[in-house]
Amino acid sequence: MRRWLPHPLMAGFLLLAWLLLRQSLAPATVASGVVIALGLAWAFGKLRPPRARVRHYSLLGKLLLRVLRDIVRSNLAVAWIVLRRRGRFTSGFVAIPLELTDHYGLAALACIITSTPGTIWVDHDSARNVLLIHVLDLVDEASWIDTIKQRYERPLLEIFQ
Amino acid sequence: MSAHLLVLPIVLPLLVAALQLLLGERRRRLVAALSVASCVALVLLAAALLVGVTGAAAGDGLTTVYRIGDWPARFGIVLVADRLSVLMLLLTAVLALALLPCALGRWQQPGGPVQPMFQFLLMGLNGTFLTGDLFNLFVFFEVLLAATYGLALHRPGARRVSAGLHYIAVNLLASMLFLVGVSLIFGVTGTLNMAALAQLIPTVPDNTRALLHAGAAILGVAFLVKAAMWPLGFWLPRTYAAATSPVAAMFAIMTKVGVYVLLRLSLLLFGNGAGPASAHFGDSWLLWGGMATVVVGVVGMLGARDLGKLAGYNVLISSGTLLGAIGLQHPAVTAGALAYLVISTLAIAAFFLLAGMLAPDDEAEATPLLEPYDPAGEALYADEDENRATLPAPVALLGMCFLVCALVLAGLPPLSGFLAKFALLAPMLETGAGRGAIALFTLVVVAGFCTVIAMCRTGIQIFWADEDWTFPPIRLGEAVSVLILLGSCLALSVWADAPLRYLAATAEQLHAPAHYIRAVFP
Amino acid sequence: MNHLDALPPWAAVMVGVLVLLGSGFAFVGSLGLLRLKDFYKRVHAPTLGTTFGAFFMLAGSIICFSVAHGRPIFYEILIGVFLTLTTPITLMLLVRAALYRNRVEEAQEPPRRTTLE
Amino acid sequence: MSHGFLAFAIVAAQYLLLLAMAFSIIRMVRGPRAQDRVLALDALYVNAMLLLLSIGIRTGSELYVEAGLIIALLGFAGTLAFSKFLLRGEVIE
Amino acid sequence: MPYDLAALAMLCLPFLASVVVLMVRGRQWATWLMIATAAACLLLAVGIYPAMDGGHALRHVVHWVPSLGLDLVLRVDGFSWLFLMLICGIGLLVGVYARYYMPPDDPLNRFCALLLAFMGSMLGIVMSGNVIQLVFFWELTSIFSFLLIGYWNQGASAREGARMALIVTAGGGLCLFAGMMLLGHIAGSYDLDVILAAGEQVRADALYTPMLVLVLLGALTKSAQFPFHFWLPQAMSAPTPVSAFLHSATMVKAGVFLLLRFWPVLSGTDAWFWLVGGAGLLTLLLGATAAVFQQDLKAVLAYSTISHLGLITMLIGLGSTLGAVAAIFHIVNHATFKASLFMAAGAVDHETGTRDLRRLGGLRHVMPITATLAVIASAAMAGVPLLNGFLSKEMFFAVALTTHRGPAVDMAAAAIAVLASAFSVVYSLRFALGVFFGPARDDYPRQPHEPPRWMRLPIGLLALACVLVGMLPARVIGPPLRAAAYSVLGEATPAFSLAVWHGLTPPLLMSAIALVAGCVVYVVLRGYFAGCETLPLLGRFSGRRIFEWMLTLLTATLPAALEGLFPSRRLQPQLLLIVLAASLAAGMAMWGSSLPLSLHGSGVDPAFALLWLLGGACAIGAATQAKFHRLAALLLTGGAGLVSCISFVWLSAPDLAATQLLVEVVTAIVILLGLRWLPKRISGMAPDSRRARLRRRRDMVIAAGVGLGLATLAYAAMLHPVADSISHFFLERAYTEGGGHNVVNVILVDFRGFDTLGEISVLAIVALTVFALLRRFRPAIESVDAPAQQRLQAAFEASDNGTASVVADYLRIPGLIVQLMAPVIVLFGLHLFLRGHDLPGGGFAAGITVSVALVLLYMARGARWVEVRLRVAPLRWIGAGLLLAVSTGLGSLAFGYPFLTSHSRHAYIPLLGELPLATAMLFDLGVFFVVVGATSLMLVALAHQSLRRPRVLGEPVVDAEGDR
Amino acid sequence: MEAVLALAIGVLAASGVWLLLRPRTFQVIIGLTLISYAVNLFIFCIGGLRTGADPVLRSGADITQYADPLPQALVLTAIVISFATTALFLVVLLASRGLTGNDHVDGKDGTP
Repeated sequence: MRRWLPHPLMAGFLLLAWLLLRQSLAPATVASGVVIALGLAWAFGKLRPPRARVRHYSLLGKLLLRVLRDIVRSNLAVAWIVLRRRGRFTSGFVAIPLELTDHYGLAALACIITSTPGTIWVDHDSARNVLLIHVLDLVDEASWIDTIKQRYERPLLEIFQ
Repeated sequence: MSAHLLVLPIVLPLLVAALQLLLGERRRRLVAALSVASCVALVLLAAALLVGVTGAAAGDGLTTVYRIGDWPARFGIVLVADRLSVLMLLLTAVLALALLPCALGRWQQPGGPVQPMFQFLLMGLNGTFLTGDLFNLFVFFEVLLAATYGLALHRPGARRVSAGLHYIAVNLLASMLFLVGVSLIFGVTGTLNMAALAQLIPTVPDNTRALLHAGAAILGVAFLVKAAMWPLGFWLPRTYAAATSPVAAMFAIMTKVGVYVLLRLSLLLFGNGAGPASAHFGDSWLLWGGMATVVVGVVGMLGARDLGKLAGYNVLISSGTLLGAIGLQHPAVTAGALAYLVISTLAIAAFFLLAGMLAPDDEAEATPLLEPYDPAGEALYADEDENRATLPAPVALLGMCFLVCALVLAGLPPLSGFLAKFALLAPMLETGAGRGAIALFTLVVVAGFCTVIAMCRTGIQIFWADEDWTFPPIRLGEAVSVLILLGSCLALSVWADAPLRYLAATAEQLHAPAHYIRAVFP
Repeated sequence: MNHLDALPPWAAVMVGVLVLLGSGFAFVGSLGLLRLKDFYKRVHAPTLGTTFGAFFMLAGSIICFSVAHGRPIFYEILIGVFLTLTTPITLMLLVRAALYRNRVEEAQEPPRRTTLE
Repeated sequence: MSHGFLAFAIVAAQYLLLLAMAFSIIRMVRGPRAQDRVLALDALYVNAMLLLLSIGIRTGSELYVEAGLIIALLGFAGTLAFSKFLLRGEVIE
Repeated sequence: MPYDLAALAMLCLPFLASVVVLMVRGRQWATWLMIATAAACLLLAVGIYPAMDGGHALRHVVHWVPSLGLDLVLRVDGFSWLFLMLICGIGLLVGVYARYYMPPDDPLNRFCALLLAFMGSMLGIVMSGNVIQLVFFWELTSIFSFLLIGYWNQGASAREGARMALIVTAGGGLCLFAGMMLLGHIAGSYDLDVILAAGEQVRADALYTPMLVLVLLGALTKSAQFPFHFWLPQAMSAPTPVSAFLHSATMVKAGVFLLLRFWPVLSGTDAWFWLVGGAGLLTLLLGATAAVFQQDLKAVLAYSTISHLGLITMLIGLGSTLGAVAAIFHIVNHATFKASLFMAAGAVDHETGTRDLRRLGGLRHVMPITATLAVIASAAMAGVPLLNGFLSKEMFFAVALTTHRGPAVDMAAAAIAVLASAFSVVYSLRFALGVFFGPARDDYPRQPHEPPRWMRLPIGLLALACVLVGMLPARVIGPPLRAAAYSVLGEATPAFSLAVWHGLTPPLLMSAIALVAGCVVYVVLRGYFAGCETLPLLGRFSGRRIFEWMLTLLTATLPAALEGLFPSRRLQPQLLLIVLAASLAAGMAMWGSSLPLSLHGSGVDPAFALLWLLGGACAIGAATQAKFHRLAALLLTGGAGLVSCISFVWLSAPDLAATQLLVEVVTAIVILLGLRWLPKRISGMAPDSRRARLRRRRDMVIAAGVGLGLATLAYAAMLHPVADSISHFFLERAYTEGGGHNVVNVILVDFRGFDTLGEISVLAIVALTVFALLRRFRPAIESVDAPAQQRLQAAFEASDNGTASVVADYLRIPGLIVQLMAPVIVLFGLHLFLRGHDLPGGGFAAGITVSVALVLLYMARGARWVEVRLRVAPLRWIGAGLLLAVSTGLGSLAFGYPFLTSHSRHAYIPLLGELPLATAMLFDLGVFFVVVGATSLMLVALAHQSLRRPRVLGEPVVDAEGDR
Repeated sequence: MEAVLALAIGVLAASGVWLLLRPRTFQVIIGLTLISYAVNLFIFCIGGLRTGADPVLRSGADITQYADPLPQALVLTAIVISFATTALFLVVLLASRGLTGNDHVDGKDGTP
């Protein structure tokens, strides 16, 4: 199984993407999709990526919803900041110590943080496992640290480690 | 198979190049063998086509047309082989074959895939000569230009690279002009097929005829850049002088490509059949521009102090002469011009080779700072400099070759240069001896005289005066190449009649474009 | 615009609103890019475009085409996915680069790591 | 009526997006720092993609979404190269 | 018939012999071969004499290039026979002489070969019955004389003389060439007989004068007439046999031969009289006077030759038939005595080792025989009675007295004739007495004694000839002379008597005066002559000075001036010229015609206008930023590209949009990769001068003009779309025959697949070139080591140890994401490829996409990281792609269809259903391969430059395998 | 539309030409890129402009509805070729910079 399908997740995602791209479920499409997906997954394997092991898919969905909610909120917030005249607000860097070490987890965290407006992933020090982010509207650091750790890191930990 | 003969001169080199790429440089012998095979095959092909086109009575030989992809001529791309194209094919093939011994000798050193490049160049040349479609012409121009970039930059050194930079920049600009011109013509006539254009041009409505002419003019400039007409040809002498000798020798035909296209298009599109408004469009420009080119070339040649430059300016002179001759628009003169084209190409090629043999290639590669890079995955192109068998230069042989070259270039007897000059000049008097004709006549004679002066000085300098002139040891291949080229010149002067008849017929055919059109649209 | 006329009114209104919202957010984002004072602030602005802007616009076109062709078309979802995957990469590197350059210019000292301000 | 609104909405959206692009370009020209310019390019790409989508909706052929897809998928390559150049002084090490 | 063959043999033999001589070993064989050949030719010449009695002309045609009216016509009549005899006879003697004269250590192969070849070409001149053929051999003689003069090329004077001779005579030859073409044009044929028959017509023609001038230029340069006389003395640095043969007997006579040959056609006009006669007269005087003042033996002879040639020319120019006869006669006489004199001088030089008159004298004691012979010869030159010189000189006087152009001219001519011959007496005396008489001296460089017999023999024979002709002219020279005269003049041949004694006639008186005057002058002024170095008054080598001056003008001044005028080494002027030329051409083509540029056309969409406002801003921004903010310029260019791709979409061309986008991304990356190697530019680095500002303004104007022009053209073209474009055809057939919905793609891979084939080859070639250039790429020293950023970083990490490196970290997460994205991008590429035929996309787009995925990996993970994991062999990809594309095209040949004929059908495959299959897809696959290979080859090769290890000089190059 | 596009082409070409005449290699290459944009648009617009036309064949739509495909095909070829040549030019200018030590088009610095 592993031999033939080294990266099931990747293969699956590729197949899905293929079907979406081709916009059809004709047997020919599916067949070609399977072939291509397997081939590409194999090629991906040649790159020797770190192993991915996803534990709770349910949590994944919950996290996704949570992120979406945050995105909505921060979108409005940032939009407001941009639009209002002579707004006084301070922005700055926040350093957050992490437990999360799994690459995929970190990657997910990066995507989350960066794609929510108002926060940006700046740097991650693998040695000290400290994350550095930049916040647009920085009120107090502690709360931010807390938010990140509680809302995002915890579930990611559970999912990936 | 004979039906498909026409496409092979283009496809064969491409095929060979692809194979050579797949073989890589590890199998040098095989690669070289492939090159030789393809060149021989090209000569044979050209000969076969020659037989084909000379089948019918002189004047209008049979023009064979090949419809690529089996699409009707007006819409698809056609290849057309008439006497002129076949002539150019043959010239190219012979030149390539003659240069091969020298080139193989030189190209054994590493320096990237030169042999495929050479094949690509042949493909581009043949395509340019065969295609009957304006945009396809552009594509093949690009092919051969790209190949020349590659060859001109072979074994880069400071001089070569900066010359190449200029060459490329100029030609890129020219290509842009080419595109603009083609698209304008297409916009006005709605077709790209040359024969169809020839049919349509008389019927172009007057309100867009100006656009047509603008397009033609821009196109013309693009070609003139390639044909190195003054003042568009300053790039030429430096580039050619900088290139390694076999490459430069092959370049001897490059300017002729521009000349060929001008000849073809000016006679096909703007010949007598083009209606009152467009007939003989731009002839006088060709005539006087050509003369200016000759003047500049002559002066430059007189001033040139090294062999490469000397040869380069000779290229200028010959292409200027040809342009002027085309400008006269007279069948007999055209025939003479063709003769001159063939002879000068061969002679200049030989002269470039000689230059390479007489003056050592000072443009050795700059000492590398870094270790060479080889692509990951494949360790092609290892660097072993294998030294070919060289023989101490027999000065007498070199001297004789130089003398012969000089004679041919100056148009002095006994070799074919004299005949070519005669064939070119004598008809000029028959054209009713207009102002232009007389001027060109005089100019060509004077140019011959100045060539004598320049060659005489250089020859004396090298062979008599300079006691401690170091003749680098020459490779056998080089000698063979030169001898082949000069031998062909000699042969052309002994058995001159049949070729000249052929050329006369060719000129007739060119001046009667109706024939071409009929061939494409039966 | 015949194919748009083919849309049922509700769909038309919906698409219109979504399109307006999307473009609006993108607009605001770029405005922020223009107005905000220093780089670190500006970095945040375009995210609006990549999140909400893209989201609404894609939703709009999904609805539009699905209704128009009478079958569900999720084609555009891919765009969203790719966008969310790719924007972080560039932004991270960009901020990193900015940080580095600022550090270098302030004092010829290389960027200190986590301990900032 | 509703279709009139849709038509208007699309046109308005296009103007908004064009303005957005304009802002990004202004930022690109103004700088002041290289990173600002690169950021502006990124934004420009995103806005362009949205514009393409809007055109797609207007002309009703999802072919134009293709171009949008290309931007979404590959547009970042250029930006990545630029930022890497800023960071390391060369694109590939 | 045998006569024809003999003539042909006479022409071919020398050339063949010269080739053979080059082969044989050693001087013995060479010289013997030469002598034998000359003898054979002489015999042949004698043998064919009967062929032309009764004024017949032997004529033999060998077809060469009839299509140009250019055949090898051998034509021998009395006149040319005389020359044949001269050439072969003197050739033979010179050959014998040279064998002993030339230094023994010289293997004479080259010399003999050249001499023979020259002889052959000389025979060719006199025998040619076709004027172009005549020019042919004419130029050959110039070339061989060049090589012979330069035979001893160690000496600078030899080189100078050779060069001068070649340039003058060959230049004259080219003029003759032109003149002959004109003549042929006038007469309507290049055949000599036709031309000779067409005398009236030629003289009447409008082009007569230019033609005459050109022909005369040829003739006068060849036989060293004023003002071209200066090359002959220079040519004296040739070995003496050469001087004897070429520069006294034969080659210099070619000019006068030509004049006589065309005498019936060209003479008889005023132009002829004044030009030829004048040139002859001036030369006669100049040569004679100059000869008197020379100190070098050979120089004396050279100038005397000039003056005698002048005499002959003058005779021809006077235009009377008797003059012509006299000219012919004197040609023969002069050849005999001058050749012998040269050989004698050579003998003296050979024996004593000097040629300086002031150092010679009294040689008759040591070499009496030579002395006698030389004295006889010089007496002949002086025109002493009972020698041949006397006879022709008398004829000359007779002619001079009767030019029939008024008494004044007659008097002048007579006076000058006497004066000149007086001078000739003087220099003859100087030669004879100065060398052989007077006290014997023993201060010679070498101890002189009689030269070997074989060296004296030729001199003796020639002297004998002088005597014989002088004593019994009618018997010896009469018949051939008549024949020659007849063949030139035809019926007009005058009656002339060849007798020593005509009674007391004015000519006799004149020669008496000349003799006496000459002796007196010599006796009185000998000391003065011996004293002076150069010719007093009229500076000696005026002609030569002018020549040198013109040469320097041509070869140095002019080119320099041109170079200054057009700085051909700089790129900017060239590009400027091209741009200007294009705009000018377009402008002039459109001039006058009124393009109706009305403002109709589809209404302007303000949004589109706004879009292009942005595009324009980007373009201009890029233009302004490109010098100091390269990055900004690059970004702005990207912006402009983006805008143009949006407008492609706007104008419903999604294919273009996609391709443009992809290409843009790749281009940006490529240029960025290159940017690392360019030098840093800091704003205001070079404070620009006023000239620079002016230039910039000028360029701005030009650029604006070009833009405006192009805009106008585009607008006009858009307003007048052609009525019936061929596009309809494509739209109709795209699906039915091309088997695809996406017309553009079908055009690319099917209708115009040939273009695509060329296009991918361009891509392949460029990739190969880039690769070849980058393999041994040599960066500038200052940009070899890592960029500043990296150096700082590295230094820092080195400083505070313990912390993990930034380099390791900063790309970890982004790299991972990219790694995840890569397969997706490839997938997308495949999708683009597959849909290409029906919807936008296709092989090219797909290829670029895939290679972008690869490059992303490189950027995110670094080259080494990738290459350890993936083996990309771009060259193989390129080769395979090309092969695939071509073989797809060739496949159709197998079915008898033309190249690249596509075949498409919708095949039904069980449980997969209907599938569209077209051979064009295969072709497209080839495109895909090539694009992937080429693009990745370029990018990877560029990327690798910063990985190459600096090379320790001297260490041999090892394969870069070591890197991994 | 036509006027706008024509002006756009003009502006692109003008900036391109201006850069082409500059002495620095980098300026020249940017100029070439801009000019090629202009030329692509030029070729494209020669076929006449169509907004909102269907780029691919739909069954049963009449021919005149489509944009002229041939110029598009030509542009595609032109794009590819100009891409290739630009890359080549870049590498050559790098080589010349490496060998001559400066980035002047003539390889010798000084003339502005």
